[in-house]
Amino acid sequence: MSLSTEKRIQERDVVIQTIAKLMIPFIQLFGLYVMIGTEGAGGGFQGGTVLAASFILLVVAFGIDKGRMKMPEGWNAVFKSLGLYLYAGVGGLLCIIFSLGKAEYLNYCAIPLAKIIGGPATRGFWVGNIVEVGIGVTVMAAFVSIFYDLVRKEESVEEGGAEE
Amino acid sequence: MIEWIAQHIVAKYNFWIAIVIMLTGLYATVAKGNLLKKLIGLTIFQTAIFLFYVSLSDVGTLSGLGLHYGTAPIVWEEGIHRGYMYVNPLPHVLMLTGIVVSAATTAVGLALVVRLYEEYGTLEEERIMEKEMEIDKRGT
Amino acid sequence: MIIPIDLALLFFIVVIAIAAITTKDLLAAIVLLSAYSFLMACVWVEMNAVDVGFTEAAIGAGVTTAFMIAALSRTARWEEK
Amino acid sequence: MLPIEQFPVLVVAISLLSALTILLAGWLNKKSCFYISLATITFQFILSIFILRHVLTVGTIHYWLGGWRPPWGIEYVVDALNAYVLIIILFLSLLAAIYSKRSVEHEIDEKKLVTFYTLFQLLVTGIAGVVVTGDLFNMYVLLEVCSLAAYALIAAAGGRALKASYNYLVMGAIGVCFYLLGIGFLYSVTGTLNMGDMRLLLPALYGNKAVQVAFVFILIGLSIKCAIFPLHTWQPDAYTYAPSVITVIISTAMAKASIYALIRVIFSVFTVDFITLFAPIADIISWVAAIAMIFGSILAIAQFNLKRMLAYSSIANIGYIMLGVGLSTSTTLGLTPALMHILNHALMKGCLFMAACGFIYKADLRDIRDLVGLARRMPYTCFAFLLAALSMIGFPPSVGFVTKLYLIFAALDAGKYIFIAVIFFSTLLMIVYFWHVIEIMYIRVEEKGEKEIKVADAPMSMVIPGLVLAVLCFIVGIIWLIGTPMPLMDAINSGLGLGVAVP
Repeated sequence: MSLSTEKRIQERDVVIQTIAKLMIPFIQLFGLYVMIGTEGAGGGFQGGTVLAASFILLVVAFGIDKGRMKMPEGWNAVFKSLGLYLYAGVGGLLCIIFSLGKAEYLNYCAIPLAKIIGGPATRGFWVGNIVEVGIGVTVMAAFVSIFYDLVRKEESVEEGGAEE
Repeated sequence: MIEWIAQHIVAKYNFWIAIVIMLTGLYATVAKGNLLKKLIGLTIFQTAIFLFYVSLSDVGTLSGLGLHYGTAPIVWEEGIHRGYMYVNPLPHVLMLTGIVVSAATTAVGLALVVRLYEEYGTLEEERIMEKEMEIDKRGT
Repeated sequence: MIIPIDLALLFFIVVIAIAAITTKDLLAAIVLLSAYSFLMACVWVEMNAVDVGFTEAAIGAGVTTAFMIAALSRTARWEEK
Repeated sequence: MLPIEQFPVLVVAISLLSALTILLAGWLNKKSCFYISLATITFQFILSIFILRHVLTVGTIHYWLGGWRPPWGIEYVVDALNAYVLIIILFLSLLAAIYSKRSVEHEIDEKKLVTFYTLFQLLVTGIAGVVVTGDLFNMYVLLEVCSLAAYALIAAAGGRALKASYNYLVMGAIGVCFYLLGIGFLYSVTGTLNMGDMRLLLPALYGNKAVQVAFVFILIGLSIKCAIFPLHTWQPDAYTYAPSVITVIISTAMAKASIYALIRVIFSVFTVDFITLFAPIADIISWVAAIAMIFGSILAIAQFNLKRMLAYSSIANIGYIMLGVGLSTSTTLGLTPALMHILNHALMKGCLFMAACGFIYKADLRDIRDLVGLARRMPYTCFAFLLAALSMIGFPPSVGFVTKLYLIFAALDAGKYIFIAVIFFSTLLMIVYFWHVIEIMYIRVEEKGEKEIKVADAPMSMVIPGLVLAVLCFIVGIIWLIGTPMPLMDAINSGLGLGVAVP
């Protein structure tokens, strides 16, 4: 039952471990595809969740200690912050700064990134994807940290509300 | 009478079922004594509201041959030329946010449930109240 | 939307929702909740709300269930009374 | 677009960024959390002053996120009502942030400090967001952001707070779900979520059953959030067991933001016409408010725990605000008394809770009966408590007096004399329970003898915010009586179509 009793799980669940090993890369690839593979806006939330689900599968199959090795808890805070910086900082505030206070928050057209990189001139194509990555990383880190907090045996810290 | 039933109940069965599920969830949230069960009820309640919203977006027309429903809200050129009707995507987008909010609420609730169990050693609301009363008596 | 499939799925959803709140075994209740979320995701895909469907499958059926089982592993499995 | 028109979104976006900056900076240095939070809230407060000035001199700010025009995109609208409430909640948040320095060090485990300030900043983000947004669904999301932060913060105190927080979570989640359901009904008939747009589209549909049901759902959902009388059950426990600074902020800023949401939905999305002609709810609100005023005061008398007494007193005071809302349709004063009490109650209750938590901080005094002779030991905190309590009772020229005066004017104007009696009776009950505390603190003498009296007040960072609020209780009262803010009130009333007597 308990997830931290790693030994028991390792003895029992060869099938689950093998299948998890096979599945995790594909789940992560799918998450990335949902996040940035499509040209339109949206997908950050779902992609982030799918990525988080892959980590949770890792923890369920191999135990919490292996999970911590792959993604230490300290990183979660960094990922959350950096993701949100990408979302609100680059995607939002830069719009205002680039256009010298003329364009609105989240108005990606104001960032001339498409011209610099040379992508298609569709509305905010490149910036949109960067922002999606930001949202996805934040959601992933938030979900993984909530899961770690729930699994952890020592005193837990309330998390949540980090989603926007 | 039959017409009224056909128009208000059969044609809108999605909404009726959504309301049945909603009330099931609300009942569990209010009446169950177990803290985890309350959260399960809350999740059911919220999901039923999302079903209500998605049902709203599912537009269709009643033609001579029966009901014609819209396709998924993916716009492609051929589809536009052939006049496909697509379902309203706005409630879908709203519900994406709703689902994330609901998951976050459940997560905070679960963290509280775990802490409460560590504190009182039980998940039953009545037991917790009894223990709180005991603490109060000892305190004064 | 295909009405027979829709009706069948919704019928199962109602049954599962009622089962989830009546069972005394909390682990069973959580697994039933997961099934409920998954069937709900199926209903939404069948109603052409593809994105909502697979978000619900990932969050409702996947992550929330994992959270609940993680919480259950640190608390009591059986409901009293 | 003028640079100042970017401010409504900056109030929210910078706060959100700051919350995550705290998370990152706290990793390196735990002490920095407090200073980042304080700096951000100060900045937000300065922005809100500019917003108010702009709204008063130029006019309503409409802000389209991402450049999408209103029926499609999210719109942030700041008119006189928003600007007024925004400045109140940010001022109270600022004082609470100053207050948090020492009290958090005292109450919260050092390991949790970073998380605590992150969630604190998210709470402020949510509250500010609820106030500036002009979109019904966005309001739902932001209500949830601030509620989730509040649940976690209340639970941070541990012990009894956990159960209080859990009850709040269940009640709050049900309330917000009702609100969401109500928006769903409105969306199904109008096809829009923008408040301004909906205000234009709804009048033709007022007779529609779905609209009326939606109104009831939204009203009940938000009433749970505001802790209006029969739906207040989560509130006393949550206020009593939360950490000090959280009690201060949720009893002032967050409660006011919820009431703002209620007023906004009743008068701005639906209009006065709707609630007078199609859903005659004004009288019901007034009567429920009257019951809340008396019920809250009577229960407050029965309490021994000081914070719990103040929590029940809050229920009575929410009753005052709702009485103002209920009377507003039938008087020429409009919403003025309710709006006044939003500010006044925030000042008084903030000060009282700061003082009460100061007693707990210094001497772990929770019970009223233990406060004997405290005025000699903690003179400044007790003085702040005294001023705020006098103001609550309605000592002229304090803010409590002004509220009661205007409510009586409104009741006279509306011809509903019974509410005057209710106001007097509730004032009488208030005198009973506040005088009880003041008497114990100032007049009763300790039995042990008066030899060992040492002045040992709470730290300055906890005393000064309380004293500032206590002094403001009287200064603002005088300002109200002079009538300086009346143009603002008139602007709000005319914006909502109130202030003209409706027969």
